[in-house]
Order: sequence, then structure tokens, then C-alpha cells
Amino acid sequence: MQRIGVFVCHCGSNIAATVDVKRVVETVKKEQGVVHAEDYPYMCSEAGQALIAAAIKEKNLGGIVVCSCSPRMHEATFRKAAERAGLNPYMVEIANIREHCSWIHKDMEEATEKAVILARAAIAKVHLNSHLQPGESLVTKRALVIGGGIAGIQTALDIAEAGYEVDIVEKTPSIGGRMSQLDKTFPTLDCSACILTPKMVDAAAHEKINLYTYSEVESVSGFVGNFSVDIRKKARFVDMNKCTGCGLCQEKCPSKKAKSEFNRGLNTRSAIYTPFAQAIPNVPVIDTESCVKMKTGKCGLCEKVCQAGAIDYSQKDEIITEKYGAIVVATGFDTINLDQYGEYAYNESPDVITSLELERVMNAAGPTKGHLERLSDGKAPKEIVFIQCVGSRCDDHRGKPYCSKICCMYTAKHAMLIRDKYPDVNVTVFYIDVRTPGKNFDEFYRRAVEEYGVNYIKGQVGKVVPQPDGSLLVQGSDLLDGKQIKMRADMVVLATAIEPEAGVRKIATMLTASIDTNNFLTEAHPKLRPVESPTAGVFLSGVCQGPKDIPETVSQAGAAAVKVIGLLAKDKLLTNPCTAESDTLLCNGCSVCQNVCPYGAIGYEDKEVNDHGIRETRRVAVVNSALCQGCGACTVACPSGAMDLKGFSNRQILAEVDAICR
Amino acid sequence: MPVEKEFRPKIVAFCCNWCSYAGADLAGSSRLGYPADVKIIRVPCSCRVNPMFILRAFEKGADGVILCGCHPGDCHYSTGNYYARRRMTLLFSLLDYLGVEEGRTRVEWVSAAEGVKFSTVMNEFVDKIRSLGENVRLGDLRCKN
Amino acid sequence: MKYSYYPGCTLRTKAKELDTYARKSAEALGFTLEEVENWQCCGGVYPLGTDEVATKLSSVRALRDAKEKGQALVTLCSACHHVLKRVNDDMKNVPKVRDAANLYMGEEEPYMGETEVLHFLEVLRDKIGFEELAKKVVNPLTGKKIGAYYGCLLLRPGQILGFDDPENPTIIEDFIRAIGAEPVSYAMRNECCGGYISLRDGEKAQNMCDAIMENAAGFGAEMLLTACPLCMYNLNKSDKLPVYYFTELLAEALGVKEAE
Amino acid sequence: MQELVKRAKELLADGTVTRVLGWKKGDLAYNPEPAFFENEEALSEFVYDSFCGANLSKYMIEASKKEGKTLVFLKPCDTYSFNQLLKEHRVLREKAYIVGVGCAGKISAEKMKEAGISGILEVEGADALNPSETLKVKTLYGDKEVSYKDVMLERCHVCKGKDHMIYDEIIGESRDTLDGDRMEKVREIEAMSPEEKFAFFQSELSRCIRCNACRNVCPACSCRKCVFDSTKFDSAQKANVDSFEEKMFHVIRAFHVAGRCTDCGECSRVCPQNIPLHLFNRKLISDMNEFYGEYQAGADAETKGPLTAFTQDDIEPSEARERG
Amino acid sequence: MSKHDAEMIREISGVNPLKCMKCGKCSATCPAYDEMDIKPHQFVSYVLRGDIEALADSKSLWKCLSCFACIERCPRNVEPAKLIDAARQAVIRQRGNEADLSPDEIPALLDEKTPQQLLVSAFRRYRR
Repeated sequence: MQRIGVFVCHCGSNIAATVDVKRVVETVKKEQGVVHAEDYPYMCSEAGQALIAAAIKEKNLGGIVVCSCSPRMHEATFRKAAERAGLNPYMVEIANIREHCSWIHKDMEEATEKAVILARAAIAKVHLNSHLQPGESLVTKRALVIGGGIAGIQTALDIAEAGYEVDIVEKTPSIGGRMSQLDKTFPTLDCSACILTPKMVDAAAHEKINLYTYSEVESVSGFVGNFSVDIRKKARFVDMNKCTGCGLCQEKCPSKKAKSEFNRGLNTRSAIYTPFAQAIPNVPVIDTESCVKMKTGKCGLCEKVCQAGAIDYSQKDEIITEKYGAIVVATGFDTINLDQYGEYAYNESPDVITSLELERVMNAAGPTKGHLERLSDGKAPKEIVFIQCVGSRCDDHRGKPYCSKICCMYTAKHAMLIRDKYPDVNVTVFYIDVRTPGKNFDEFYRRAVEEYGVNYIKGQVGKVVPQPDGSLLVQGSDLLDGKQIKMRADMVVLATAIEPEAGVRKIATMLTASIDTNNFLTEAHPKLRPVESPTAGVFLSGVCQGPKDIPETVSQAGAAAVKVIGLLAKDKLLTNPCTAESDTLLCNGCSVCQNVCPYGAIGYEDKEVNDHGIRETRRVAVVNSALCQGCGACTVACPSGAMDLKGFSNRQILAEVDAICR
Repeated sequence: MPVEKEFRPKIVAFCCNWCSYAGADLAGSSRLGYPADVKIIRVPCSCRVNPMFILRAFEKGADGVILCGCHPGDCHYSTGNYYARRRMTLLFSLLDYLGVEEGRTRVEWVSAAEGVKFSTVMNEFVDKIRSLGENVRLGDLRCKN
Repeated sequence: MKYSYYPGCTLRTKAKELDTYARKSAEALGFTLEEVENWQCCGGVYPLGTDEVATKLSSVRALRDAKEKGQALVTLCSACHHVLKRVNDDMKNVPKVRDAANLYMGEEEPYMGETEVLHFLEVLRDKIGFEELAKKVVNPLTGKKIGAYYGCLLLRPGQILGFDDPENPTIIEDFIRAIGAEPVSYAMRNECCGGYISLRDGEKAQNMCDAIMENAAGFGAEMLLTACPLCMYNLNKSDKLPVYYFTELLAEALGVKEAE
Repeated sequence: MQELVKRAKELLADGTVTRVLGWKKGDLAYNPEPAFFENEEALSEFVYDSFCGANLSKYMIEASKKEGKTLVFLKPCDTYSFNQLLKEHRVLREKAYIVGVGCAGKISAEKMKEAGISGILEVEGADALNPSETLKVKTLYGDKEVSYKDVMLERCHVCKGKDHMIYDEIIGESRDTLDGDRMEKVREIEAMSPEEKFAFFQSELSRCIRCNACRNVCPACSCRKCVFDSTKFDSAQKANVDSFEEKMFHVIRAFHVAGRCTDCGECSRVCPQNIPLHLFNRKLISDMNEFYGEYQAGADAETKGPLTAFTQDDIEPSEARERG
Repeated sequence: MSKHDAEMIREISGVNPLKCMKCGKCSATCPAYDEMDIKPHQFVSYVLRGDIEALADSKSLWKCLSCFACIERCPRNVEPAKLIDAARQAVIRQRGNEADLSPDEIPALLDEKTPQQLLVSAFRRYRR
């Protein structure tokens, strides 16, 4: 029988307002083995921890139960406190009487009763806890960054600067990401390329950074400190080592009808191409879908003109296996598909474009060479309408329930740039709310209104009707003036909602990182651990975690890098001691457990046993605790009950069940 | 007339540490209430839940048992919930076969981001159990009379 | 192939040609429309109130009769199409309405929304296929530039009716192509014609229809096609473009327009 | 039978095997029992007749620990159990010399009792390979006759087939005895109302005396120490007859052998209270076949069982229930 | 009419007016906007405030064309047309024959081409 101490936290009024903590203390005192119980306003505070330590020493406690917030919050805190007081940290159990009790119940009687039961379950469990010792595993001092946009580049640079090897895997032919498609950036109107390309060059030139462009992550195994990743290097059909990047092949390529991905399909590119002029690496790829040689076997012009002899039609995809200590997801975003928003006539009229398309239109390297013109007839528009929240904040079957966060600011930027360059163009913005939290953001928006005379109208647009004369009739609300507005426009720009890049769910599955219903990766804690995935060793950088602008992305990228550096700086990691363990005397050696183990952590050995006097050699399961992650699949598969999980043993869980059902 | 005491069921919820327990935490921090009848037991993964735990809960007087784990495909341990799904499918089917009322057992996949779902599921489940009333059958299904 | 057929009130009277040409065309295309016996008027508008049951019963009866015959239920009128599909959706997915309606009708076997409701155009698209239809055209309307007019009731609400993309429909355009003519697309094809407002305010309806016609004509439409008698009535208030029922042009293309 | 004895003697003599695992005469005409025969002389006790229903596979676990090879006689259905044990590394292939024996369906005294025959002294016509259609039975109460089919074990009416799944050689031909649907009773129960189901199982299970005969005979229940006897799942109250395991014994046992049970039917055969225990196993087999595809445990020694495998789009428990 | 009616309207319509984010897309979309005194995006506020009297007296109830455009386009699934219809229902149920359309006035409104559908729909909307 353990000597158990119970510590009930008030959490200020968070718990104490709904749970009668004094009564909890008095009630649990009567539980078997409980030799000490007390309450305190903030158990996690230094004073609270000191209280626990003192009780452990004075009462010679063998196990403690802290009734407080979720173990996901402070289990580690209390374990450390116990350890400092000389108690094995795994002799601590948490009864979650905040998230699972006080915060969701209103009736004090009910909540108190439940808190007592939760405490009893924890007490019953801690009676059966044992002194566990974490093992150690080595850390591979190399990081993987998935995604080569500004988030991935910044993370990689920061990690590399700390002296660790980093690989960037980018699925397109060049790093640069969405930021490379932008013309200017808010709130200072810097040229996007001017500030991005130096970083791209730095990344490519850094001796610690290795780029895998035109590559994708194929599979991931292992765990924090010891990931093993298969990377598919897609065939470029151009030898990276020989190509000089002269561009002659692209010039001569006869197939020039493929839509340019970089220019959002607004113009075309050759079948052999680099996405944009500053691409890194400056080595083209052949798009097999449009290449004449690939489709018909005839042509081969690029091979003929390439003086470096870099073209190689026989190239195959290659799989590379690398080991990493940490993985950063920086997969970024795309705009949503607008097929369902027929009322905005996006598919019908070339003059209705998304904001990202407008970036390309405004850019000197874009389809119109930077001239603001209508894509239908090349004419200069006189009247431009911006529609905000297209697909954002939509709680319906068509859009996204969240705010895309960047649209208000980039629309102000667009409006300002247009008014600046083309003062005779009228700009109208239909908005629901203008959201400008951020340094110099509201000032920026006000400049658009006050200095540039952009016409902001509060109200959504209901329909855009293309007119026979080529103009667009925009029918919207002016809620402040109480009018329905019907106005003609020459161009309409849709602030289209953003969503995580399409492949992210697959990547999350490979990494066993959790992901929400909108395909944003979930952080370990929404406030306190925003750049870590709940899966140890996996970190989040950029929009894959939630909508954010460039400065926020860069900050998060740096934060993710720091977390990675912190991890890679360690030579060894303490492993979770809650691993499976097989009772040699009970084991049948039947291999059922091995069949369900996702980590290959179970092996078999012929062992000499002494089973109550019977000495024999038996084939028995042996768990490699460095590989075991403690899921417990084997424990249930085991027919004889030989396999058990430390920290969550059969008897411990049953004791909790019994205590709850008592 | 004697006043009948309101039936307060005993409900055990096994929640995996990575998704559903976090989902329950989120329900808590978002103040999305559900009846106090539900008591959560944290397990590392839904695949840690032995059918024996569920039967034991019923034997000890539970009126309903629910198992929550990560969505299929999103298991922290890659494959745990797939095994749990098969085990529970068969266990529930066997319990139905024995004539234990359907609805006393349930499996739900709740991610760490689905606080709303967690609360909704628990409210529904408690309603269901309340409508079924006290569980007697599993306690009575004995070898010896 | 046989379908249960729900003509609706107007097709018996003011919109006989919509009905007659449909039957003739069906025959030419190899399917039969079997009129539901003793059908009652659908009410013309779907009652939005969640507690409305009595007003939905006539539709439920027609749906149930079709189920008993094991046939899909076909309509021609946009309003009937709208009401039948929405009531059917209630019977399938809204227990409150379903239980009340079944209780009211006192049938042994409750109706659970099993019947498939199809607009005649959907039969052409999904059962016959526009390609097949094109093959049977003997009298292609080559050179005719036709604007499809959808209005409201064929399309909305899109998720329940499942007829076509409610904001950017193409079914009538595809139909026009199938009969050899040239569809003219224009954005106002799914705007309201004024509906029943024309009873009180003919001018308002006319203004609305003028705008629609102007948009269509501007893109080169020489005529409009509709599936709805009320739309026909309202559109005819405007004299910019002639308006036809789609079945009339179908019968013409199939060469059965004049046949008796 | 003589052929089996002859072959056993040969194999003993040439040193291929060091012992023989078979059936020996019991104290009564109808209860032969499994036995090891260590030498030629011992084989005089050997018997193989229609009463030799006992599945010898499980004895091979012990035999695998002994020196030398063991000759084991396995009926077609027994070979499934052997394969399953092989898959689970409980028996060693190299320690077994398997003679697949023919089978014409097995009978039991229990079945005879059900057919109104008790006090059996002698049975004529119960030949293992070629039994008479009608058995002549001498009893304390006079001579009786009974149709062979009527006293055949339930499992033989739903026989898995005449083929041996694993063997070194085969002696004797088997006979088709299949004339029933093994899932018939399962379907019948499934169609009952929850109240009827409950009443049915309660009345069946209330007869259980926890003699453990089912567990002892079951080739899948071969754990070194059964969970019901270990402390792993019990926090305190061992030896309490009303404890958890007591109530749930058969449910838990069925679940433990799920995916491993070959449906050999031994549990029901040996139950002194005639509880149709196979109905639990068959329900699980039926579900697994329906949900995860046809699977026969022991058909080979490699394929993963349904509970140690999965697909990404397996049926959800709730869907399964709706179908159920 | 009262708070109680506001509840009733929420009940009949099945609409949760709290979901509205006041984007005005319904009003932007409505073909009868100009004829309405209370605009589509304002309906929710009246229901939330419980000011059903004003809503019941509003001519907007009889101007809605049931074209469902606001239902189709509402980004929050609020669906104002359902509120309007519910308010209309509530008025008709309480005021009965005093509702908006009386049979006496009908003959004057007809012409030879008036389809039955028009009459039936108008009657359902204005009277039933």
C-alpha cells in the first residue's frame, strides 16, 4: 500500500468557483492509503510546488495525486516537482478537474462529486504505479524542412546558421513558394522578389543546406530524434550537374502551350521550363504532359540545342532515404477553388480574377508585363471592384469558416498601388469588416482611404453580371447607406480564401501529426506551444498551421527553427518510459503482438526460464524500449496478458474503471 | 406518490491521449458543457483499450462505455485506431448478439481540434444512456445463477 | 422505360403545349410518361415553415404512388419540380415532417423519400443522355441562337434540388446544343422573373424580365427557353425576345411537333 | 485402424519417430482418449473409431518440447488447429510427423443419449472410415438401433471438408458429411429481439459450472497461463465466484480466441452441461467474414488473422451495427 | 405580437439569427430590395430584438418573391427567406382573413394568360 498525498488546486477561481475544493480534500482523505490531502490556490506556482515537496518529505509519500488542470498542461511540472523532492516522477497522477470538470459543469454539487470520483480514479491508479526510468535514444543531428517557401527557407537558414545540416524538400522545380509570386508586400510596399531572392540564394549557397527541389516526401518512419524519411526525387530529365541554366532549351522548345503554374495559368510556358527567372536551382524540368518528345518520341530539340549535354530523357524518379532528428512542416497554402461561387462570374469572365492573379498582373514578369489591363481585351480598366471575404468566414458548404487574415491588408495594398500608378482608375472595395491588427496595419489601410481615395463600401456583393459590352455589373449592398448598389466595373478582384496546400493531409498522416477539419496542422498548444505539433520532433512553420502574413510566417519560421535547434543540440533524448513489457513467464511466443506493432519494436528470443520449478527454453517476446512508443496495440492483441504497458497497465486502467464505477 | 430519483448514469469514456483527450480539454477550455455523468480515462491510444476494460466497466455498474480516438488515418501511432476499430466492431456486435441493448457502447473519432464534436457526442451519448436506463443485463449474464 | 408523371395544374390549362410536346418527344425518345392518378396540385410554392405538413401532403401522395409503381417521378413545371424535390427531401431527412405526414396518411408502410424525382430535363441528361438525344434529332435547329432561362425554382436551393450548379448551370445550354442550336450564355439566366409578384405588380415583373432579356439579347440571344409557365407568363410581358417552352423546340427537333 | 497401427510401428521401427500420439481405448466402449504411445507394445491399446472425435493438435505443444519426433494422427479438421498452432509458434513442424487420417464423421455418447440411448455397452458399426448407416448398440436396457447421422457431432454436419491442410502422409479416405449450414443458428439468434437473445444466452450460460473443460480442450486456449488465472487483469478480488471473470468468462474467452479459433467445435463437444459454446465463436467468425472478407483460421500457417490486420476503409462499429 | 412570437418565428423558420454576421449579401442579392421597407439583412435584428410587431406590419413580407437567392448565397446558412416566410406565416395564422390578399380583389388582377401556378402560389404565399 502506497502512502499517498492528494493536492487539490483551486486554479484561482477556475476550479474553486465550481468545485468545492475543501470538500474534495475532506472526502479523499478517507480513501485507502491517503495520508495527506490539502488544497492550495495555485498548485503549479512555486509555493504550490514547494507545498507538494514538503509533504512528500514530511509524510514520506510514495505517490501523489494532483487534482488540477489537464495533465497536458502541468503533468510535467508536477513530475519535476516530485522528482526534486526525491520521488520517482512517475509516481505522480493528475486528476483533471478543470477541463474535464469545473469548466464544463455549472452545478457545484455535481462538479464536486465528479471531482471526487476523478480523484479516486487517480488514487486507485497511483497505488499501482511503479518507479519508471526513462531510457535514452540518440539524436540524428540533421533536420528536414518540408516546403521551400519563405517559411521553409527561413527555418532552414536559421537551423543551418546554428550549425546543423538541413534538407529542404520542395515539390515544385524551384524554392520560393507563394512569396515569389507576389509583386509587392504590405505594409511597406517592398518588392517581394527583392527581399525574397537574397534569401533563396543564401539557402542555396549555404553549406549546411541541401535542396531537394521537384521532390516529395514519400514515407516517414521512426520517432523524435530518429526519423527515417524516403524522398522521391522526381525525374527532371535535366542533369543538375551539367545544366548551365542558359535557357536556350526553353527558348527553342516548340511546345509552348502549357499553362504557367507560376503565373496562375494566366499565360503559357514551354514544356521544358523553369517556373520563373530567379528560380533556384536555375535548372529546368521537362513537363512530360506537354513534351512532344515524351508523348510521341519525336522532337528532341532541347537535347540538340543543349551545349552542356544536360538533357536526359531516360531519367527516372529516384528514392532517397535520409535520417533526421527533427522535421519541420512548411507546406504553405493555395487559394480555394472558386467553381462553386458562380455568382461572382469567375469562370465566365476573364476580367474577374483572384487577388493572387492580380499580383501576377501587377508584376513586371507577369502575363501583362506589369501593365494593369483587362485580360479579356487588354484594355486599361477605369473602374475596379474588390470583393472581400470570397469563401472566407463562410459557414456553408462552399467556403471556409475561418478568416483568411491576409486579404484586408493585401487588398488595401492593391488598391493603393493601383491608385498610385493609375490615378484615373476608380477603386471600390466591398468589405464586411476591415481587419487590421498588426504593426502599422491600420495606418496603412487608412492611407488607402485618406491619401489614395479608395472607396470602401461596407457590404457584400451578391452577384457580378457580365454585360454584353464587356463590362461587369456589380450588385452589392451598402449597409451603412442602406442602399443596394448596382455599379459597372471593368475588373473585379476576388479576395479568395486561402487553404492549406492540397498535399498536407497526406504529409500529416505520414508524420502522424494531427490536423484539423480545415486541413490546418494542429499545434501542441494553441497559445503556449504554437510551433510544435503534438507529435514530438515535428514542428510547424507558416500557413500550414493557420493563416498568416509574411512577417508572422517569418517569425514562426524562426521559432520553429529554435525548437529544432534545441532538439538537435542534445546528444541524447530521454525516451518515454511508458513502453510495453512482456512477462516472460506468461508469454506464449505466439507473435500476435509483433503483427500489430507499428514500430517493429518486438522481437523474439529463446530464453531459459524457471517457471515455478520447470526449467525450459522458451521463445518469448522482447520489447526494444528504444523503438517502442507505447501505443499499447500489442497489449490487447496478446491473448495471455503477458504483454502490458508501463504507466498504463491493465491493472492500473482497471483500477480507474473500478473507482469510477464504484 | 413517491418521487422517482432522477437516473444518473455512470458513463466511462476512454480517450486517447493525442486526439480525443485533447479534444475533451478543448471542449473544457471552450466551456462546451456535457453532463457530469461522463468520466474520462486517459489511455495512450484507442488501441490500448482492451475489451476486458469495457466489460469490466459494465460489470462494475457502468451504464455506458464510449471509446474515443483519433480519426482513422490520423492515429498518433499510425495504425492503432484501425485495430481498435476492428476490435470494437466485433465486441459491439457480440454484445448485441447477447442481447445487451445497442447504444450502451459507442466509438467516436474526435480530433484534438474538435472540442465541439466532443461535447456534442457526449451530450448525445448521455441522452441515449438515460433513455436506455440502468444497465442490468451485462451484470446478469453470468455463468452461475 | 416508364416514368410516373406529375403534370401539375398549369400544364392542364394554360401551358398545355409544355405538356403536349413533352409527351410527344418522350415517345419519340422511347420512354413513356404515365400520369399519376388523381394527382392534386402541389401548391405552387414550397412552404418553408418547419411545422408545415398539411400543405405538403399532396406531393407526398404523388411521391408515394410513384414508389408503389417502382418508378421515378417526372415533372415538367419548375414549380412542381421544386416542391416535389423539397418535400421528398423532407420525407427522407426531416423526421418531424416525415413522421407527421405518415401519421396523417395512415399508410401501412411509411413513405421515407424513396422515390427519385426528376425534372424532364434531368431525364434527358441523366437517363437518355444528350449525346443520344442529339442522335435522334431529325430537324436540327441549326443557326438558332438561344438563351436558356432557368429562373429560381429549377435551381435553388442547389443542395436539395441537385439539379445543376445553382450559380452557373449548363443543363439547358447542353440541351440547346443537343438539338442543334447554339446556346447563348448570360449571367442573368438564374435571376428571378418576378414570380407571383406579377399578380399585384405587373410592372415590377416586367422590369425584372426586361433586364433579363436585355442581358440575353446583348449576348446575341434570339430567343429564350424556359421550363416554367409562370416565367413564360412574366417574360412575355416584355417583348424584347420571343420565349418558348423547351419541350416545343425539342418536339420540333425530333420532328414530332406537328404529328398528332 | 490396423493400417494406422502398422504404419506407426514402421515409423517407430525405422527411427523416424520416437513416439506416437493417438487415441487409446477408454474404460467404456464410447470414450477413447488421447494418448502417447512410447513403443510398439503400447500400440496394442491404440484405437481409431467413430468415437475418436478428440483433436490431438493441442497435445503437440507438449510433444514439441520432447526429444525426437512425434507421429500424430490428425483428422482433416484437426489440421486447421495444428496450422494455427504452428502459426503461433506453439508447435514445431520439425517435431511432428503428421499422418492425416480419413474421417467419416464422428459420433458421441452425448448425442446417443439425446437420441434416447443410454447405458451403452457395445457399439457395432462405428468404424472410423466405413461406419454402418445404422449402428447396432448393446445397452444395459437391451439392443437398440440408431442412424449414424442422428448421433453425429454437430460439427460434422457442417464439416469444413475432406482435405488435410497439413500432413506428411495420408491414410484412409474421408467421407462427405456436410448437410447443414453452420451459421444457421447464428442467423436465428441474430434475428431475435434483444430480449429473446438475452433470455437465450442467460439460460444457456446459467448452466455453466466453470469446470474449464472448454478451455482445457480448446487448441486456441493454449496459453501457458490463462488470463483468468493470472493477476494481470484483476486488482483485488481473486477467488470471488461472483467476480468479473466469472460473469464474463465465455464472452472474454470467445474474444480471446477470435481470429484464431478454427471452429473445431471441441468446446461444445466436451461441455458437460451441453452449452452450445461454439455459437459465440461462430458469431465472431461470421462477423469477421462479412466485414473483413472470408478467413479460415488454420487454413495455412502464414496469413494474418483479421484482428491483427486492418484496411483503411474498414467498416465503422456504428455501420456494422446498422447492418447487424 | 411579442417576444413569444419571436420564439415562434425562430421555431417555424428553423433559423438561428445569431449566425448572421451582417455581411449584407442577402440584401445585395435580393431582387425586391427596393420595394422592401425592412431590408433582408435587417430581419435577423428584428427577430433578435423581439420586435415582431414592426416585422409583421412591414410590407417586406409581401414583397419577397421566394426566389431563394438569399438562401443560396448566404455564407452563414442563416437563410433570411425562411425568416420572412415564417413571419408571413405567423401573421396569416393570427390575422386570418385580414391577410394580404382577399379573394374579392382577384378577378380584377387576372388576364387571359394568367397561369394557375401564379394564382396558386400567390394564394399560398399571401393567404394560407
